[in-house]
Amino acid sequence: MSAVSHTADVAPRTAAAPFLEVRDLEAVYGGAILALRGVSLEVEEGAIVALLGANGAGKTTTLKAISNLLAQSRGSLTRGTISWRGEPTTRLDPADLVARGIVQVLEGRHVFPQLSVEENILSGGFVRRPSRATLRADLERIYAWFPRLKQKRRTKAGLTSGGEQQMTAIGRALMTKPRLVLLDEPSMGLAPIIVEEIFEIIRALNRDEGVSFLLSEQNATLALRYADHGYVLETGRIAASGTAADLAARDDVAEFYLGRSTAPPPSP
Amino acid sequence: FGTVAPAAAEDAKVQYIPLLTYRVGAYASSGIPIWAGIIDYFTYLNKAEGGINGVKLVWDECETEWGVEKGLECYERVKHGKDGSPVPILWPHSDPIAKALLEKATADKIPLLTLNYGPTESVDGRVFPYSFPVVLSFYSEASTAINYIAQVSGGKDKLKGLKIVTLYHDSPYGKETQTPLALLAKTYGFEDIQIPVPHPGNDQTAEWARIRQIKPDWVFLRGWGVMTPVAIKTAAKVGFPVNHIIGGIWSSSEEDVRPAGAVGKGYLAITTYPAGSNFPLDEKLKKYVIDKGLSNLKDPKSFGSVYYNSGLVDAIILTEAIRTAQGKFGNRPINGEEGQWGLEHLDITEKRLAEIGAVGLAPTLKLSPSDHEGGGIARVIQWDGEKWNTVSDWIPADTDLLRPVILEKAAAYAKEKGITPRNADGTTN
Amino acid sequence: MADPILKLENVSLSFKGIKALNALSFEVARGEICALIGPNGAGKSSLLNVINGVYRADRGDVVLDGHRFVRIRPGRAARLGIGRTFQHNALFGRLSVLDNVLAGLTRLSRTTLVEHAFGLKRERAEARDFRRRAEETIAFLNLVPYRDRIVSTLPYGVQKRVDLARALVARPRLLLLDEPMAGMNQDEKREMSRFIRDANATYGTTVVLIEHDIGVVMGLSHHVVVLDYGRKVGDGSPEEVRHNPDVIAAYLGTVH
Amino acid sequence: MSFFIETLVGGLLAGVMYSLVAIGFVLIYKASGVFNFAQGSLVLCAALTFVTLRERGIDLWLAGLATLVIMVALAIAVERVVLRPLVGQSQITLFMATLGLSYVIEGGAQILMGASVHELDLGIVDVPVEIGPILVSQFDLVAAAAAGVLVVGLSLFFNWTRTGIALRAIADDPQAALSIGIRLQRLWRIVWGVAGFVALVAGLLWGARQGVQFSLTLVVLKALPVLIIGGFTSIAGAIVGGLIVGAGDALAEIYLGPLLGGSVSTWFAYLLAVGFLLVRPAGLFGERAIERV
Amino acid sequence: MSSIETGSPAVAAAPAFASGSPNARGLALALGGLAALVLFVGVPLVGDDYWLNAILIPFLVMTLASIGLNLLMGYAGQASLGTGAFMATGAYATYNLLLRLPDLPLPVSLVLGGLLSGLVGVVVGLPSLRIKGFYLLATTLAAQFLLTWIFNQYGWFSNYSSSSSISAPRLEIAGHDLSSPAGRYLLTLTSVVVIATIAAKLVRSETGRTWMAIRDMDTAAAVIGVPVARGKLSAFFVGGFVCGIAGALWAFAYLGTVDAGSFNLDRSFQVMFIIIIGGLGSLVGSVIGAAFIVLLPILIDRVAGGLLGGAIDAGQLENFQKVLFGALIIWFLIKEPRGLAELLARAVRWLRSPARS
Ligand SMILES: Nc1ncnc2c1ncn2[C@@H]1O[C@H](COP(=O)(O)OP(=O)(O)OP(=O)(O)O)[C@@H](O)[C@H]1O
Ligand SMILES: Nc1ncnc2c1ncn2[C@@H]1O[C@H](COP(=O)(O)OP(=O)(O)OP(=O)(O)O)[C@@H](O)[C@H]1O
Ligand SMILES: [Mg+2]
Ligand SMILES: [Mg+2]
Repeated sequence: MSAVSHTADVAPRTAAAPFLEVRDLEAVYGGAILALRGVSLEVEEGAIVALLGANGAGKTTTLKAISNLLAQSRGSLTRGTISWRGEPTTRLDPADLVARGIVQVLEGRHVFPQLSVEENILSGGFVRRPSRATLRADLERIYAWFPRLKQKRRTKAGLTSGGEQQMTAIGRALMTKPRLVLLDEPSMGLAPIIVEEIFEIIRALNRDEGVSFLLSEQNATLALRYADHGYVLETGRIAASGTAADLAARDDVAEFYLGRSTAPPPSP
Repeated sequence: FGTVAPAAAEDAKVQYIPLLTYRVGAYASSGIPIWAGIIDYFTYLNKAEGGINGVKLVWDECETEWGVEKGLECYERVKHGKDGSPVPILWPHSDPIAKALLEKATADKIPLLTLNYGPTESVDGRVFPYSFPVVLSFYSEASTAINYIAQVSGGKDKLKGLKIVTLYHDSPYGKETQTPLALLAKTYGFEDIQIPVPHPGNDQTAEWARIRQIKPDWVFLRGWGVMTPVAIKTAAKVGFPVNHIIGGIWSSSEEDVRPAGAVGKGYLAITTYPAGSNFPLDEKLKKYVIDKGLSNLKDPKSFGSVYYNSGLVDAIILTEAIRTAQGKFGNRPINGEEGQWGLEHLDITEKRLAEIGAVGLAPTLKLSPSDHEGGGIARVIQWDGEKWNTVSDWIPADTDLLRPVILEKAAAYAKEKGITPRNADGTTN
Repeated sequence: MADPILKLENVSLSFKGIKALNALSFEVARGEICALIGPNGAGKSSLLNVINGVYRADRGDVVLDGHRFVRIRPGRAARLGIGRTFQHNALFGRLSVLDNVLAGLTRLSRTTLVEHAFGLKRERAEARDFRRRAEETIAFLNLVPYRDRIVSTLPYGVQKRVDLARALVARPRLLLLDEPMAGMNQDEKREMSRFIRDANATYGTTVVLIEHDIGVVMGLSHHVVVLDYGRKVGDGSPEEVRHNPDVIAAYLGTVH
Repeated sequence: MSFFIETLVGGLLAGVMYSLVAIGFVLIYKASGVFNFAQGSLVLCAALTFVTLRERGIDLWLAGLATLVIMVALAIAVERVVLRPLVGQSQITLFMATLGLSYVIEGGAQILMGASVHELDLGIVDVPVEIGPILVSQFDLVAAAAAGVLVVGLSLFFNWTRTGIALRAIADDPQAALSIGIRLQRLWRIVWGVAGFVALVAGLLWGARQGVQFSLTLVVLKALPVLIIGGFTSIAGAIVGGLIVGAGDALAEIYLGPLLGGSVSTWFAYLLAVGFLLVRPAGLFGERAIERV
Repeated sequence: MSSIETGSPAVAAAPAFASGSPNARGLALALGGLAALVLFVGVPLVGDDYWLNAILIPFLVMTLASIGLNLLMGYAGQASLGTGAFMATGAYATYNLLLRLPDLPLPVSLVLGGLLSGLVGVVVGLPSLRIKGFYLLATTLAAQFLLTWIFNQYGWFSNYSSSSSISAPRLEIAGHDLSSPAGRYLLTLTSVVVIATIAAKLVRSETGRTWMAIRDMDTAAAVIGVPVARGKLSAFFVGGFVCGIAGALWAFAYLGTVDAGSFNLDRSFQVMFIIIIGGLGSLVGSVIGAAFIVLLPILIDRVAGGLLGGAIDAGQLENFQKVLFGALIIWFLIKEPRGLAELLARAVRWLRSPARS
């Protein structure tokens, strides 16, 4: 695993405590639907980790479990632990997690529809209580990445196109200056050129600022090209894991994951 | 199922009196002193006189919030009495509840006692044997107000050409005075203008703007609850002289004027039970109830207030009716049918009032099967910013003029419902 | 084109002065699969919205099967046989998969409220018929295991398939698909492509689809239209479009 | 003519009194999309606390301050006990919870402070003044000024401060708001606290007008058409809506009342509201629901 | 206590409430039959006046009204605070039909009264074609206030009674007098059962699906060809119809005499609260919700009165009860935000699960 070394403003980490450690998660929705059946994974500091799997495999659920947003969809953890730099996080408020550096980009169009695109992006910066000038500068950086958004800055986000909303959501999350980004299907609904751009941004942030990423992505080829490490989920379990290069090369994974198998839906 | 089991406890030496109260909701502040007056009088009777002829009083409360649905539930709950002691007489303590219970109570033979409210036509006891709108029916209330105006204007002939606005709570209660006022206006030649105020009446800007446009000589205020103080305040705001507003019987308490503050000074109102705590009865109450810490009154300031005194009057009428019934049926708990007899033969004389210590507090009252009102007179009081002062003598209503209308209505009701009215002496043929 | 089922003539649409569609004209031939591609915010979804009446064009006409419209209401469009899926799921979230698909048949219903209330014979017959058709479509799209699940609890990809089922069940003549394969992996995209191709082949449904995966577009469509800033910047066979340098610069980035 | 103007002015000023109540609704609606059924109870609670303190002989300003502290404490409790366990639930569920809350607040306030009626004297003179040919209530002028200050302040707060933007974000999409670290709980405490403050202002002015008693909770009824006309999400709308409703009611009562027999003000404002909505389906200033497909 | 012979539509109705898989059908039918026997024969035999007059009849009528609103708001998603107005329309219409066309049998007058109320519903629903969500409340509120005002204001509707109230004419069906508590109970129960059965049928039909589609996403519904306008208006019609019948029963079977004030905004809110706490879009929820909102306060009152009566001040006791009731609402919502019906369903699932596995 090639964790790129860096010197950014990361708290000195104790040798033993891993960056993000997820152990044996079991999650249910509505008290009945078992969505995760013992998922364990790790993200090392400065790594890009891909989470792969078919529809309904449990990727979104895993990410929401980490960011403590499961309760919002009437889900809950029934087993397992999550720790972040050695500290258990399951009892923390989602806002605390963001303050500590974990942010999630939700799947789908989760923008604030009545706020303008610019207000949407700015709202991501509030946790840090930055000065007006810093906020402005950060905003400009997002606009530099997604020029389309600058054109749309005064439009209500709810009225913009699907892709514009997706960019807004990503930009808004990056405004929190995270240490670990949980990206749920970042490429969904984006034009190829923007997808490329997003992965370049991921790589740049990772390289220059040591930001770590855990991304759920359907475009496995692309994801494995940028990731260091990967996990393949199937019906709520880890079916395979390894370095990105290994996974990409493994025939059984390609067969199993990109091949003919359709995941049966979990029984309620 | 069964909730109350009327065991045949013939020798029960207690009389059960259910109280339908409203201690929560929009009108609670008016009700609280009333129950205090009633309960204090009951306590006094039990402690000082050993009940009524040795029959002690027991009571419990059922909350109605002044509303029909809850009132009905309470009625069904209490109507069979308690522990074998029947219900002699029931206070609905709410005009809509009284109207809703009219037929049911008749069927169940439980007399409804409504002091200064209730369905007016039931003054005719021949058609309505179980409803007793005693002392001052709404018709009499309207008439006494007009007669007071006549009095201060210098005679009934001076009513001619006056403009009198009636500002009323837009409810069946409020509408009751429309018919008598129309008739009185026709008779005396004043202009009768009716303006409703929608419930609850906490903003009357529009209504008073209209009054200001009309420039009436008098405003007859038939309020209830918060509507009264708001009317007084708004009148002051549009510059209408408060001493030309006459409040109806349910706009005549401290609770009605105090919230209006200083501008209420000079406001007039009709009453049958004056405020004051210097009646001989009050001495007795103090001795046996208040000073012993047994009073139901939370706020000692309300001792002697209009509503507290009305509770006393209510309790006096009810207990005297029971006493009357006991005179015929024996000194034991009375049931509804007997209570009805007691009410129809009630005669509270000046002498009896003196014994009770309530001369000047409660009116004399004589009822009969054909007259369930018995009074029809009232006095006018005026607020001086601190307390009420009586400013008129007892003023009678134009009973001769109004009674025929009431009888007509009662007859129509009898016809609609297929009731054969009783004879004037209460017998049926 | 000999017999276009859909023809747009100089269609323009703007929001607060921003042009979402700019004098756009093109044709879709009967029975073809036409792909609509273009950068984000190019106006693709807005175009579908104009075709089935969710938006009203400022200028220009839509010619549908020979009928010319300045303005068409969504309900009318549906009755004319236009089916539609949505970019972001617009399923009836609290209904089951089966009920969602059945709702797609509503426009074919001939029964009345009274018949529904009392369960009269005609209603029962219709309900049976609808049920059969819905089950068929559910089976066709491999949704059987999910049939009784409440759709809002389904994974995103499955919801997309339900959306397709809801649109397909009433056998539309023209099917408008807005990114039907977003959020799916290669395998699932292949499967979806097969469904679309089958529908096109079996029922002769004309398909207009928006898709960002250029691989899918190349494999599936007969005809590609490229939009940028509300204008048409390319129109032709997949091969032609793929090598169009403008398209590469504005949309594809590197060649895939 | 001067009578017409006088009626109009009287109506406008009366309308502002409703705005005061409506603002409380807007605040909470804007920040959580919830119609707060308990707003009337907050008004009662604030006024009752204030008079009770005053009757114990506490100085005017001190009593106001103490009441404010109590309202903020109440807000914190509401957030902790009611809102927090219901995070992420539908708005209709939260609406229902506010009904439960209204029972608790009303009952609780009356347990502690009794159900009798209290006079409230703010020391504002309530004698009409003549401005030219027309008569205007001084008290209403004061109320209007208070409402004006509130509206300007709160509008600025919502549109220009970070907290304001964050609050609007929560109403739009609570889950997304949580995901980017907006502190829902803290912000809810803030809005409910501010709503408590607005309730205090409304409670004082209404209480001075009609006495402090249970009926205060009923003033919210007239705030409904105000909200609808102005738009649930607009603070400025609450004022404009109030003016329209107040003037409409007064004029209808004068010119329509005699024809129809009075009490037209019970429904007139709502009919007016329907008329406005047919032209602008989200009220005059409300945010239109966004449905992009 | 007199009990009255009736046919037993309840047997047919029972499955409406006992939804379940086909293999549970037999059991459900048997249970339904038993329930019908208890409700139609047992209760009138043993129930005393208090239970019938003060508890069961109002509970049943409120159940009916909430079924009406649930169809409109829970299924079709059209929020309404006009329930009181629809109820008043039903009551006043039925009253005038009975008064002016005395030859019409009671059930016919009831249904006609309901139909009139349904038509009023359609008129009230017209703005829903343009106005959505909370703002739609404005039209229903306008109807609420305007209609009750009209009934109160114009004497014709109450046959010029002095207090604008209407009172029940003799209630009878085919010569059977229904004015005893048991008779009125049976009349109400039969109406509720019949209408609930129809409602259950309706919501599972094309109409019900149309309503729910409109509720969940009306733009998409329009695009796929769901008749949105017709669906909304039919929901207003059916909702108005059911509430209208509930209003007539409220007036004649329950109170005996009412004025428009009994159908005020509080009533509308009360019905709305019933369906929210019971469960939006659940007919069973309407029943449970009505029990909660109508019966729970009485229960609390009786229990608290029994335990503490006399011990503490009566006013305080009332306020404590209020607090307790409010707290219970909040507590149940926290336990199950989607309503008591969902809570019940969960409990049933939980009870079944060990048996099945
Ligand atoms: N709110 C919910 N209620 C009930 N079940 C849910 C809910 N959300 C997800 N599920 C179930 O949990 C399982 C895992 O879903 P999840 O969304 O995590 O999958 P995913 O891997 O992200 O799929 P996709 O690629 O389609 O987004 C699925 O079977 C799904 O049906
Ligand atoms: N209702 C609306 N109000 C205002 N602007 C709108 C509206 N609908 C679309 N737009 C604007 O029109 C432009 C085109 O939007 P559209 O959704 O059609 O794009 P698209 O091509 O589908 O993009 P994507 O691939 O990202 O979905 C966008 O910039 C969007 O902001
Ligand atoms: Mg997912
Ligand atoms: Mg799009």
